[in-house]
Amino acid sequence: MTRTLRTLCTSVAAIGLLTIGAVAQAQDKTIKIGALFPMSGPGSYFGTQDKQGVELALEQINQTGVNGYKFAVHYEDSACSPLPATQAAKRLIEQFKPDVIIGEECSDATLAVMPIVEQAKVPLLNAGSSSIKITQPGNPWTFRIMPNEVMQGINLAENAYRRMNARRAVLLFENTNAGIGNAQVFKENFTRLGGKVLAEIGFGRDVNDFTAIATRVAGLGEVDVIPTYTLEGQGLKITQALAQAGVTKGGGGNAIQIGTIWLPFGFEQKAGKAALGYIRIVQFDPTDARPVARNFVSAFKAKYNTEPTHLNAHAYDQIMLIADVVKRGGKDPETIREGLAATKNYSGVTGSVEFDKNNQNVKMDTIHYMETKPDMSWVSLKWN
Amino acid sequence: MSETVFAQQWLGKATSSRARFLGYLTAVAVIVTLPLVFNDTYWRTNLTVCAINVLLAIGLDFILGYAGQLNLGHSAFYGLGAYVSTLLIVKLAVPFWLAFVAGVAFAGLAGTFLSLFAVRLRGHYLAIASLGFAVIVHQILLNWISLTQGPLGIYGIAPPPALVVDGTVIADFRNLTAFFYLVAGFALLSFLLLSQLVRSPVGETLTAIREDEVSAASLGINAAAWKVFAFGVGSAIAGAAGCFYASFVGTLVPDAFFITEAFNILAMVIVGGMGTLIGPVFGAVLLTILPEVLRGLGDLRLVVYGAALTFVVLFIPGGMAQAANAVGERLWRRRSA
Amino acid sequence: MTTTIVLQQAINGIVLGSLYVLVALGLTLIYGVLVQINFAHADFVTLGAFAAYFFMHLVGLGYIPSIAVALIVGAAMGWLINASIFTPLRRKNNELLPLIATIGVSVMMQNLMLAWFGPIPYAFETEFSRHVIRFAGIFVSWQNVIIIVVSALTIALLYVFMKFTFLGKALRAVSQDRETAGLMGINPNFLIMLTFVIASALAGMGGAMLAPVLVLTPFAGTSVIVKAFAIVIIGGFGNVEGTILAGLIVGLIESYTTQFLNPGLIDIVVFALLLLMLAIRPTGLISERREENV
Amino acid sequence: MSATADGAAGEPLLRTQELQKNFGGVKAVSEISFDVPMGAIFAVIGPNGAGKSTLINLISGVYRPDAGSLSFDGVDLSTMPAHLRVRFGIARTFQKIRLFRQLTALDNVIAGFHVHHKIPAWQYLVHGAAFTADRRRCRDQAMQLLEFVGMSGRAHVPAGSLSYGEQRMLELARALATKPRLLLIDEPAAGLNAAEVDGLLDRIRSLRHGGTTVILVEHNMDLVMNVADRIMVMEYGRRLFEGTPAEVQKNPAVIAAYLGGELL
Amino acid sequence: MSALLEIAGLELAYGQVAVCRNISLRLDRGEIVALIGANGAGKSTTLRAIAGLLSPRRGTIAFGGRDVTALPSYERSKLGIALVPEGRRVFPFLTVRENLELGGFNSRKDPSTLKRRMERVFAMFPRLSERSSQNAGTLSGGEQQMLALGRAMMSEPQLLCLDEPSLGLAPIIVHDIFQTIRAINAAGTSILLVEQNARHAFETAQRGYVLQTGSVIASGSCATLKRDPRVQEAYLGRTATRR
Repeated sequence: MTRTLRTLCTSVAAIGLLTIGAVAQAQDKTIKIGALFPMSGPGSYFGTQDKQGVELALEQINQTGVNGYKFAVHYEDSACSPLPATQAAKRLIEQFKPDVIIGEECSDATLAVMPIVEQAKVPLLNAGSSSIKITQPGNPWTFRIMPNEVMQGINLAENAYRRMNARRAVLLFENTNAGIGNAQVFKENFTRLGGKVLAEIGFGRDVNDFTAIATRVAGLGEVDVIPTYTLEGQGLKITQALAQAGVTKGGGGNAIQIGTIWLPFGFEQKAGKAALGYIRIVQFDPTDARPVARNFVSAFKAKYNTEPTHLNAHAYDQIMLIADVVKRGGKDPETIREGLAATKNYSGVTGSVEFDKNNQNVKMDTIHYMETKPDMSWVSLKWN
Repeated sequence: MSETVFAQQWLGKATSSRARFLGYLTAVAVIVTLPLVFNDTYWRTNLTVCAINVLLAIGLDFILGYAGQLNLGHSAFYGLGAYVSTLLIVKLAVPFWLAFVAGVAFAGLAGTFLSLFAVRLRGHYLAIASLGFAVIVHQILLNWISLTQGPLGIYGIAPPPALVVDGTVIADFRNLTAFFYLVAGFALLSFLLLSQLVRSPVGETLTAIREDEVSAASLGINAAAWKVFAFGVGSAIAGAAGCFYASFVGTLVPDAFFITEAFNILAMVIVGGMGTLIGPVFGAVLLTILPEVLRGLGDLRLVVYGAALTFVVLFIPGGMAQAANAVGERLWRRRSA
Repeated sequence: MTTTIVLQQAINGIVLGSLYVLVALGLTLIYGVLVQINFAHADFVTLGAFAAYFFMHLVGLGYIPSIAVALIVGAAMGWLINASIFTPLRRKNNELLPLIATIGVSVMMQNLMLAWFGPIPYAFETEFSRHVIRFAGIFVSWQNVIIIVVSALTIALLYVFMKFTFLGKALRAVSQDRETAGLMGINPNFLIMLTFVIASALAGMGGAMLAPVLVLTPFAGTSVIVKAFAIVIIGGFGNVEGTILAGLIVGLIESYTTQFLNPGLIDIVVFALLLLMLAIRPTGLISERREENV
Repeated sequence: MSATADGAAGEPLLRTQELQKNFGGVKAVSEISFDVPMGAIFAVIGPNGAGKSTLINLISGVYRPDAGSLSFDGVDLSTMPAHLRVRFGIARTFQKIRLFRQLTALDNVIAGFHVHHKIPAWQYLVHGAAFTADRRRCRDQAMQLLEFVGMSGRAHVPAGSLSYGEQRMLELARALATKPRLLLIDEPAAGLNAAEVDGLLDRIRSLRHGGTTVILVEHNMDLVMNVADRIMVMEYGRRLFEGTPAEVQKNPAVIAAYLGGELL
Repeated sequence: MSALLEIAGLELAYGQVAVCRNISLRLDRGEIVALIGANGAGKSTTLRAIAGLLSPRRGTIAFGGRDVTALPSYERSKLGIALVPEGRRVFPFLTVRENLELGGFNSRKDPSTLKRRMERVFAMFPRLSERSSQNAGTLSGGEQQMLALGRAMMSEPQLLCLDEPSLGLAPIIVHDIFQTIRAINAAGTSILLVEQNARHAFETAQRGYVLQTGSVIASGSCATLKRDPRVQEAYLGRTATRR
């Protein structure tokens, strides 16, 4: 029985190795990119969109290749959770032997994967996790092109206090690593400046009806800003509920929702009138006039027949940055790591990239502020 | 139910003590050779995950298959073991093995507590009560941020300290193989002890309770006490699995112990064949490896997993133990014919 | 001010509660007749929500007809799962096997829906979502009015069906004593099937009603089902009146916990109540108890 | 032959006083008082539904009395849980057979030794010499008990597959494994054929010779009249009459109520 | 008279445990036939098989000349077999009226017939009429027995099977019940009666079958059976004569 099982496992493993090996050896000079995306469960919200961006980028760079290199991507489902992410990362490293890895979205998963890539000496390029721990202390093999929670939080708090003259805030956040982390940074900085946080309302991802929360916010009296940290789905419900309760501008109130880069472009259209006045940081602005952004938007629309989101854009940028590193001489994990670290003023769809000593992108042009107008269009606030 | 009976008879009774000894010898041999056969870190990781899941499955089987208590909240004890040991190590710098003992004890006590509370409940009421307990534990881990870090998680949890005798390192648990030997060895030991226990009068007592509590009471069996005992033992084993999980993955977030995890463990027990100890071992291995093997199927992997689970329940309700039994019986018949 | 808030939260709680009732009623009916738990019930809710969404968007007949469509889709799924899982397993007379099988079905359905519908939340807007009635500081959206009205109507219809029709009485008879019901000329298998169809139709319809409230993804039903289990237990397994009462109570707990404590604590409060119930009245709010015959 | 005379002199083994048990307003047992002397065979008869089985359930501890008291060998049983009563020496069989259907006949009997294992707890985990000896002892004694009820040939058959008569005998053997001082037997002859009833009768007699006190609930008059020292007749939960077999057979009220008047 | 019910060579078992080995019996239209025997002899099991609650291992059951062995209980009910099961088995959380209505489930599409039948049952048992809106579980034992009987009569069966209608009831009520049974029979319903109370059984039935450990050991008119020593033996055990 046991022997049969072992044989079975071995043969299954062998088949797995063969298939992956076949893909890997199809081309001689290939940069192998491993992608750790959540593709099952609720986290597949990220994975599906990430994959679109990656596919578009691959299509573009593989037309000509870079320095004679083609690019191959192998996806593993890391499920937005530490253990599955660890398993996926190890499988990726063992069997696909990537030159560089991109992903995860969820901070827990990214943090769990970091020691593994460090041990395997494969660079990890992250664009979706905001936890400060990823780059502080971080490790030499992990890079992040997205502004972390502290960068966003400080910036948001200062702008809320100084430019919006907000003094009273209510924090709404999902009870996740990212939700709590972002809310805490905002709170610290906002109160440091002299603002007051009237309530911190955290909720699980399984909360559906936000009328009760909106009612509670409405009962708190005058509120100036409502920093909101949720994903698209719950975000829509919150915005509508706050408007219904007459709290926010969209519902005839005075409060303004503000937030970080979590929400996709098109959120306002989905939310409708309720989103009026919403001010948020976006990393990807589809109205961006730079050619790189223009090309991306049109290519994306052509391929998928839909507007790209920031997730699409981030994934696209990750691949394109790797291509840029390869162009600058990267050809294996070590040289790609060095290349990434040496990146100066790389201009991507979501802004420019330059890493500090902790491998955190420090370019502040990745933080744009947008305000939602009555016709649901965006206006850029140029607050940086 | 009758399918499980046959499985129990064939697997439980037909084995002489010599055959059992050979079985354990084989098990040791298999455990020793497995990491040598699978010599990449990915498969070695899976092996360790298998061993952790084996612990969870045999613990649940002891509660469910032997004492007949429908426990849908096994993930709670798993999580408590993980968090208690880790918090002791991280916050109070308690040595690993002491924290391990504390984690196991705490999980066991939690199981005892739940069982004491739920001892009057039967069948689906117990099922939902334990499910409710698991929801509450998960939510506490999630919301008591000042203690558990909640969803922020605990990172960089160290593996158990290396085993050093006279200044020589015998086993360094940063090494995957050593870690696998540790967990698999512990699982084997737990299996051995449980198997001794169920082959002692305790086994008959628990079976008697599972079959008919009134009748058991008429023989002087204190059903409530034994059910609490079984629950305590099963949840303590889950606590041990939790301690290993934390030090193995190095990262601890409450969502790892969401109630779906309890369903997974339950599925391992059922697919393996509940009421036999060996069945859930194979059930755990199969259901740990299956999703990994199915990775090639991409998006459809969990569809196939769900279908496989349904299929097993519909067509092999006694699980792998029943299937093995059927095959064994056929072979035996052929030989004797 | 405070009274307004308390009142407003009561309304919020009742809206949510009536949705929970729709989902939990199905579980209770199935439990009453079959003494079985259907874990895939949650996914019928999700499927109903998607059915309503696609009917609205592809056929364009508006929200109300889409509720009916969701109901039919739910009913069909109920029939299917009864025929494929519960009927074959009934002979095995085991309380665990169908439960595990439905976990398998649930995993399968969720991931099939994920493959078809994708993970990105659908914005389910109805013609009633954005119209809000305001009165003396209280606000209710038309959508919520519809939820309350349709839920109340459904519950009333179900009550009439159970209380005044032959089939409904037969159904209650089957849940109390399947064998004796057979002696009356009632085909228990037909009624078990009917129970499943009704329960799942309620789930499907619940889905259509929940869709504008839920974050509509293939995993939407899961967020409701755990609470539905709690409601079924608090109300007393198989007890329809108890389930309705418990559903409303849980809805109110949710809104008042949000108001006065923290939404993160909702599940703790609900399940603490559940455990408390089990400790003091293991048979639920409205008790039906029989002595064991030795 | 009759042990009544000797037993009556000393303290009774079981004494019940004004026992009462209601089920939803129905008095299943009401104001029942009787003494069972040491070494006696005490039969309870009465029509179906008279409350006999409820009485057995009260004595064995499945039910708690709503009023009244019962004491065993001077110990008050009223609030003692069923499993503890076994340790004091009360065992029983069930009217509706309740065996562990999935266990073999032998294992059913071995389960009956629950209160008689005397091995250090650690030996449950590490099976040492004491454990092996205990196992062997239980096995041997269980086989003896199976032999006593005439089932030594069926030791390895799952209880659920035994015939009706065999199941009744197995329940008896299992109850005897607890080494009772007082054995409660609930309708042991139901479903048995004449030969089996004869065998049962012999076994009950030899139990008494072994010093076991027996309370027997039975319809089979042949059995009852032949083994019982005293008979209590119940009807509607109450005691109708108590006396020796001869007195019972002569009592017109008993004949009218139970035996159906003109038939005998 | 023609045979309404004819059973041949019935073998019945619960799981692997055989309860009835070889039961053959016959009941003519208009008759009351009693099945007697000690507890555990297989009387109730035989009734359950006739009503279709237990499928036989072997043997046939014919009703009104038609083989019904393979029919489920609800189909047999439609043919005119009704069983008042042991322990009454009323639906405890349905009202008395609802219980009765369900008894007439087969005629549910004919409200006027149901109404007529219900009035007849209420006339038979006025107590039920007084308690018609009460839950059946709250009735006393005697009232539940009346309800069970009335419920069975709601289908106006050709054959009424009664399983120990006197169980646990006070003498006065037992008397009433048996009077009603005789009245029902006089109105044309054939009755198969399992009864432990020998006097009532023999007073009520015309013929009887005596069962012992799952086999018929004697049969004949009640008058002859009463005097048959085998009957006393099977029913009550060999009486004290042997002492």
